[in-house]
Amino acid sequence: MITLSHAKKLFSTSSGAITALDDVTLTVERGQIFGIIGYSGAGKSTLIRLLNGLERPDSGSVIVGDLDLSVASEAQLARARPKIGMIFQHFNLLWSRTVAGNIAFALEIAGVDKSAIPARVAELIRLVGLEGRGGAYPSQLSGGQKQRVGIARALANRPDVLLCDEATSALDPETTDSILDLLLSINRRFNLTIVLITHEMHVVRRICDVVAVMEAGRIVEQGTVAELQANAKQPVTRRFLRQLTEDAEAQELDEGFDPYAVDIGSGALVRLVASGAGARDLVLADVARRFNLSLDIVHGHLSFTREGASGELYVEVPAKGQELVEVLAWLAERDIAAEIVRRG
Amino acid sequence: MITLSHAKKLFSTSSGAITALDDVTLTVERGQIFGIIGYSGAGKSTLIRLLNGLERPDSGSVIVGDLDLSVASEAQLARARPKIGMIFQHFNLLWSRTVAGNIAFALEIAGVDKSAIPARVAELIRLVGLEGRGGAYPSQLSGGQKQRVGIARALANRPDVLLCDEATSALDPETTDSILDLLLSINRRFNLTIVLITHEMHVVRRICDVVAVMEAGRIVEQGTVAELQANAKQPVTRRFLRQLTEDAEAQELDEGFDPYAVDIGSGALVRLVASGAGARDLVLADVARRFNLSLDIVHGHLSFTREGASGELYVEVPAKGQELVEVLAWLAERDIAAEIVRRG
Amino acid sequence: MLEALFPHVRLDSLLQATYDTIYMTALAGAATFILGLILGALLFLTGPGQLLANRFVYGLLSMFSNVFRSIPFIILIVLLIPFTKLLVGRILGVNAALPALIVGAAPFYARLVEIAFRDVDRGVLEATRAMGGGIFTTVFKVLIPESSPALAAGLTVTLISLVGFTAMAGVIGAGGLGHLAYLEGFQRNNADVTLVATAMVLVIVFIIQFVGDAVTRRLDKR
Amino acid sequence: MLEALFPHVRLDSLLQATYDTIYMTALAGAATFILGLILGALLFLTGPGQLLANRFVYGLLSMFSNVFRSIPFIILIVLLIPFTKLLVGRILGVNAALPALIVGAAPFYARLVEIAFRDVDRGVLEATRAMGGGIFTTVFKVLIPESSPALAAGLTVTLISLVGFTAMAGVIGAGGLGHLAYLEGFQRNNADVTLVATAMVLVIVFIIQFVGDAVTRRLDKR
Amino acid sequence: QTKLTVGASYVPHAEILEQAKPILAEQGITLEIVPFQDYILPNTALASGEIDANYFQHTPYLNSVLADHKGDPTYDFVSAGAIHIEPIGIYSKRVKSLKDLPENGTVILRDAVAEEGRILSIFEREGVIKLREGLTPITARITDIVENPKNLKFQANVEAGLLPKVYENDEADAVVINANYALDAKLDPVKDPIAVESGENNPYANLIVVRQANAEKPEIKKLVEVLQSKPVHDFILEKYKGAVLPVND
Ligand SMILES: Nc1ncnc2c1ncn2[C@@H]1O[C@H](COP(=O)(O)OP(=O)(O)OP(=O)(O)O)[C@@H](O)[C@H]1O
Ligand SMILES: Nc1ncnc2c1ncn2[C@@H]1O[C@H](COP(=O)(O)OP(=O)(O)OP(=O)(O)O)[C@@H](O)[C@H]1O
Ligand SMILES: [Mg+2]
Ligand SMILES: [Mg+2]
Repeated sequence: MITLSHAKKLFSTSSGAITALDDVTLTVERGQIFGIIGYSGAGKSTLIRLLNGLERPDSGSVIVGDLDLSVASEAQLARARPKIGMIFQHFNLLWSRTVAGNIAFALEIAGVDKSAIPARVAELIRLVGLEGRGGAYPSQLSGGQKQRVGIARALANRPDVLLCDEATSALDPETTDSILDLLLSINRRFNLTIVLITHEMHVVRRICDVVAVMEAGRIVEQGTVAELQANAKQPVTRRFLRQLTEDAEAQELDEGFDPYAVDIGSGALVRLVASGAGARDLVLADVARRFNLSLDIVHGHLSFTREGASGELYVEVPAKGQELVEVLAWLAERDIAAEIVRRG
Repeated sequence: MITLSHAKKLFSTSSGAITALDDVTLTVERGQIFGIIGYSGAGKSTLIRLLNGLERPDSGSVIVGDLDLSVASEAQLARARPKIGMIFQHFNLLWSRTVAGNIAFALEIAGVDKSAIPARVAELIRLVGLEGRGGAYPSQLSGGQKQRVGIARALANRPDVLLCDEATSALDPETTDSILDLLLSINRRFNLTIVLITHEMHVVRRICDVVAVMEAGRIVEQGTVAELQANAKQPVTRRFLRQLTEDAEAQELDEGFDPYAVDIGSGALVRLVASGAGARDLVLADVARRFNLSLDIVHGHLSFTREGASGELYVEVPAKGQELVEVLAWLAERDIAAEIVRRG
Repeated sequence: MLEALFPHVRLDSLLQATYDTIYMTALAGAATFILGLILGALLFLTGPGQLLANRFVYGLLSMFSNVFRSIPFIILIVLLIPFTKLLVGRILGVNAALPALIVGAAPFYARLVEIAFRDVDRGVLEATRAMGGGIFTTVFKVLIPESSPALAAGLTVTLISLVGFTAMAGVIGAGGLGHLAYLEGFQRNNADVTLVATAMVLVIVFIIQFVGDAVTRRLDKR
Repeated sequence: MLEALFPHVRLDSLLQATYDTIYMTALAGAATFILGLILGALLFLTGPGQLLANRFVYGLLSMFSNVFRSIPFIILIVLLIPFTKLLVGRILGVNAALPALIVGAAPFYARLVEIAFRDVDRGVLEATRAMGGGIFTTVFKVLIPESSPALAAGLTVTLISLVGFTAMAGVIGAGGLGHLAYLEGFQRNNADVTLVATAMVLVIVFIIQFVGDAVTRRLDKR
Repeated sequence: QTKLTVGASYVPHAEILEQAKPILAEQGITLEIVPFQDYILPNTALASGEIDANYFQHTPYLNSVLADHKGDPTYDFVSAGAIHIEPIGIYSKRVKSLKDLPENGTVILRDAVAEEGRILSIFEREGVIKLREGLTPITARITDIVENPKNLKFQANVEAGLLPKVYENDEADAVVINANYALDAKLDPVKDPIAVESGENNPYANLIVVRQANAEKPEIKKLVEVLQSKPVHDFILEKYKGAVLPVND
């Protein structure tokens, strides 16, 4: 669907030229959701702007569908564009039109029958959760609401290709998820090809088939999320992936867990916080063997790496009195802080 | 430092009034980092705009320092504002000034000595990682670069209070982290009070002392991140917290782990994928007891809830042949999929 | 009472002059609006870096739009005589004044249109291109609506200038308040006529400004 | 050769007229720029919803700025005689024309300034307020720089109009190319003089437009 | 009811025509007056047939116009009759006669082609300057002055209506003002000037000018007749107090 080969783009500034894109080659298959990540200023927006001809490469070619955008005439581009939706980083709404008017605008350009517009607009407004605000002007909207108008506008003409430049960066997780679900379902149903710039790895993980990592105008790594997770070679990729793990490592308690609602019989509910090398071995198994107790993990979370385990667990220890004290002491020796939450 | 009581703000639109803030009461202590989360359109930006008098409440009071902004004169506000930095959701840079000029602008307004400006500007440019781009105009910057200029500008006068409206939404995780570190260190060193709107829970978790959750113009829940994690009552809060857990649950492999680099002696490296109720018990301990083997978790991740454990572990099993087969079969009975990755 | 205060003011000629001024301003204003928009859009579009960027055409249009603004009005009228005759059939009177008024004012409004268009947000123009919008869409659905407050304010300025111009149309017997003030007031040294006619001009100008301001404010949804 | 083509053109009077036109345009232009900026800023700031919003003052300024634009030029000159005399000492000649030219052009530029200021991004004005910027900062560091392309383009329009106005200053012996074209060309039916004088006007106008365009483009960093 | 459209300079021509209006109306002729500010367009309008007659020029100017448009069949103008003369007066706040004008003194005249030569002739007649030989007064220009012992500076570049103001403000050593403007400015055009053009044998009588074909039309004849009648003459004499003189020929 999309093929970039050896695309190069320079911007000349007073302090010399800036290489925004440096020999970028990539292919996006029809129906693929293609993610682009990279540091600020890496060239992501420039890259995506090549894909609808807003920017032309200084050299190299950009083929979308069967049109080479790098040499297409402005008229050819205009014909192709209604089928290439774009969500802008800065929304770019017309202040002079209402929410409904902004969405209708895309339909008008595409030459949609006038009588069909209102129904389609209403549908799109519902889709992005702006019911009741159709008559509001952009100046009366919050940041996220503006972004959703931009999304609705980009989807209005049921495009074949959708270009998203940080399309969900101004949205809360709930709205982000509903938009991503929407994109996924359109992708599945209509075989929509999506190219998506984002800074949020969970967006990538959630919907991208392939992700390209950009740095200083180049694509330095590319693959499925799983591939990258297994084999990331570039520090920049690892840095992005860490976004996923960090949250995990620091996670403490799941929502809705109430230590006072646990039935612990005559034993105790113990909170263990593990960190560091001592916790590396499977200490709980050792406790079980050594004290001949059947420990039961009620709730919690652990991560294991070669450096050791870290995390927090609520464990039901079927012991009391002196025995319980001994278990805790034994754990403490192994870098595990134990605290009795409740006794049975 | 900041006290809002019963603040209310309406916007009148053609289709009736919109209650952007509905009886909001909150207190931010000096030196606190106060997070605000909530769905798009919840009233977060409106709230933060009360805190420097860009918007006045229709009723209620807004006290920052010892000034009641709801009744202060424009001149009083102007005197107070250089010490209340603000990072805007839409950057709001002067296109007519370069990066350096935009940062200098804040200093000029605050009446900083002309000769001291260039050095301070250079320092701020370095702080936000825009070295070498000081002479660029906003139109020559990427989205994230613009946001960083906005951040530098807000910090220029070493404010007492910093208001951040999605200050990192256009930034990649690396830049976000460095900005957050910067904010944290200023907060610690100068006792800067920060009020921060964000959609990213890991931003909240990373730096916020207290977080308030907004919904439909009200603060529906408030507390430390840990408190909220333990006791979130509102669905909206849970939804935001889920952002943290989701990533964890789905996490597969840490970066840099190479199963082929593990020394497993004569045993086998087994990948266990646990899910569902059967995995609830501490099965590894049982394996250890039953087969009298000392299992060693090499790498992986587990979450425990009352419904069972889920996650993925690489475990070194010091067994081979028939014994290994039996262990795997025993695990399978307990809803744990086991797969031999390597044999010793 | 009025006669005592303004002994030389004749009500019928005052009313006629007021009517003539309004007539010329309204008609020339309408034509100026349309022609100015067209010429302004062409100036903008052929300007450097724009959709139809063309140095030569831009230079030509720019030259053309400046010629008429800088020629003395009476020479303009004489130059336009053949054209006026063709169009209006006469070379005297209010209708005959229209071509010269329009040709004087339209290029001027065109420049204001060009300036207003240049202030339209680049991002929005880019979004329009990205949606496949052509020149027609860009002009009629983006440039004009998005610059509408500036267009309305510019038209207000132009109309008020036109009211001033109509005084000059007096040279071909087009009457109007300015001419009345000049001929009956100034030339005959009747201060009262000058005063009343000028006051009348101000009333018209005030109304134009008031309506213009109101429209400008209504159009502005930013 | 030239004499054969343009038998009635006298070089010395042409040069003098050119000089006069440039002199009047330059001086009146400079004053118009400054006074127009001030008046325009006041109009903007006292307008509805702005920093110094004040219906009454705005109405007064608006009225004031319209009065002079809509009075016939010759009446304006007569009205200004006492003032001109006080300021310049004479009521004839290029210097005596300056007050009338300025009073005619400055309010006009003021309107263009007001329009340009209204197009400045609301967010930037808000950010300025949020940083504690007062009126001085807002006007000199934000409104003027952020609207500078429109201000430059507006000044270009105004200067070119001024070149046209100078023709009218001929009535008080201020000379200038427009008056030369009228007196020596038009009145005496010497088409060659009209042509040459008009061509000269166009050269001046062309230079103003060229420089104005270049400055406008340089200022625009969007 | 026949309609007659006459283009005229505003003062005093249009004012005089106003007087004829009711009289002509009684005779079944509706007179429409089209005021003009310049001296070109009234002839252009007459040539194009848009007005039936004009009333602003004197014979020398008419002749020069006809010469300029030789070969243009629409410029077949003839005079239907002379109506009045506006003797020009020279005013000064500084001197009492032309002879007293100082060395390098300035003289300001109106910016009208038709008057330049005529005014210079007054100065020549008074012996202040000498014009080049062989010129008709109408074509004489400032540049045609060959002898100017006082080195007077003539400036023909001020709007006629402003000249009284120029005089009042004492801007020049001498100001040449048409009588009617002097009158409006409360000057006495008979007593105040330091020199006056003589009314006798004055070729500068203002004419009713028409196209050849219309010269014999009864309504034109009637117009001239009325303008030359006693009531109108009385009006002129009374209104302009000698600053405008009625003529009959
Ligand atoms: N000027 C205005 N006129 C009318 N309604 C407004 C205006 N400004 C904001 N609103 C409305 O007030 C509500 C709160 O807006 P606000 O900008 O505070 O939301 P937010 O929480 O910042 O949302 P986001 O996360 O999308 O930026 C929204 O419904 C918005 O549409
Ligand atoms: N018009 C321009 N003139 C000069 N330099 C430019 C221009 N547009 C972009 N750049 C530069 O090109 C580089 C790439 O910009 P681009 O907008 O593609 O970055 P990005 O990856 O989208 O960053 P972000 O995540 O911050 O939006 C940046 O260094 C930017 O400053
Ligand atoms: Mg970008
Ligand atoms: Mg917001």
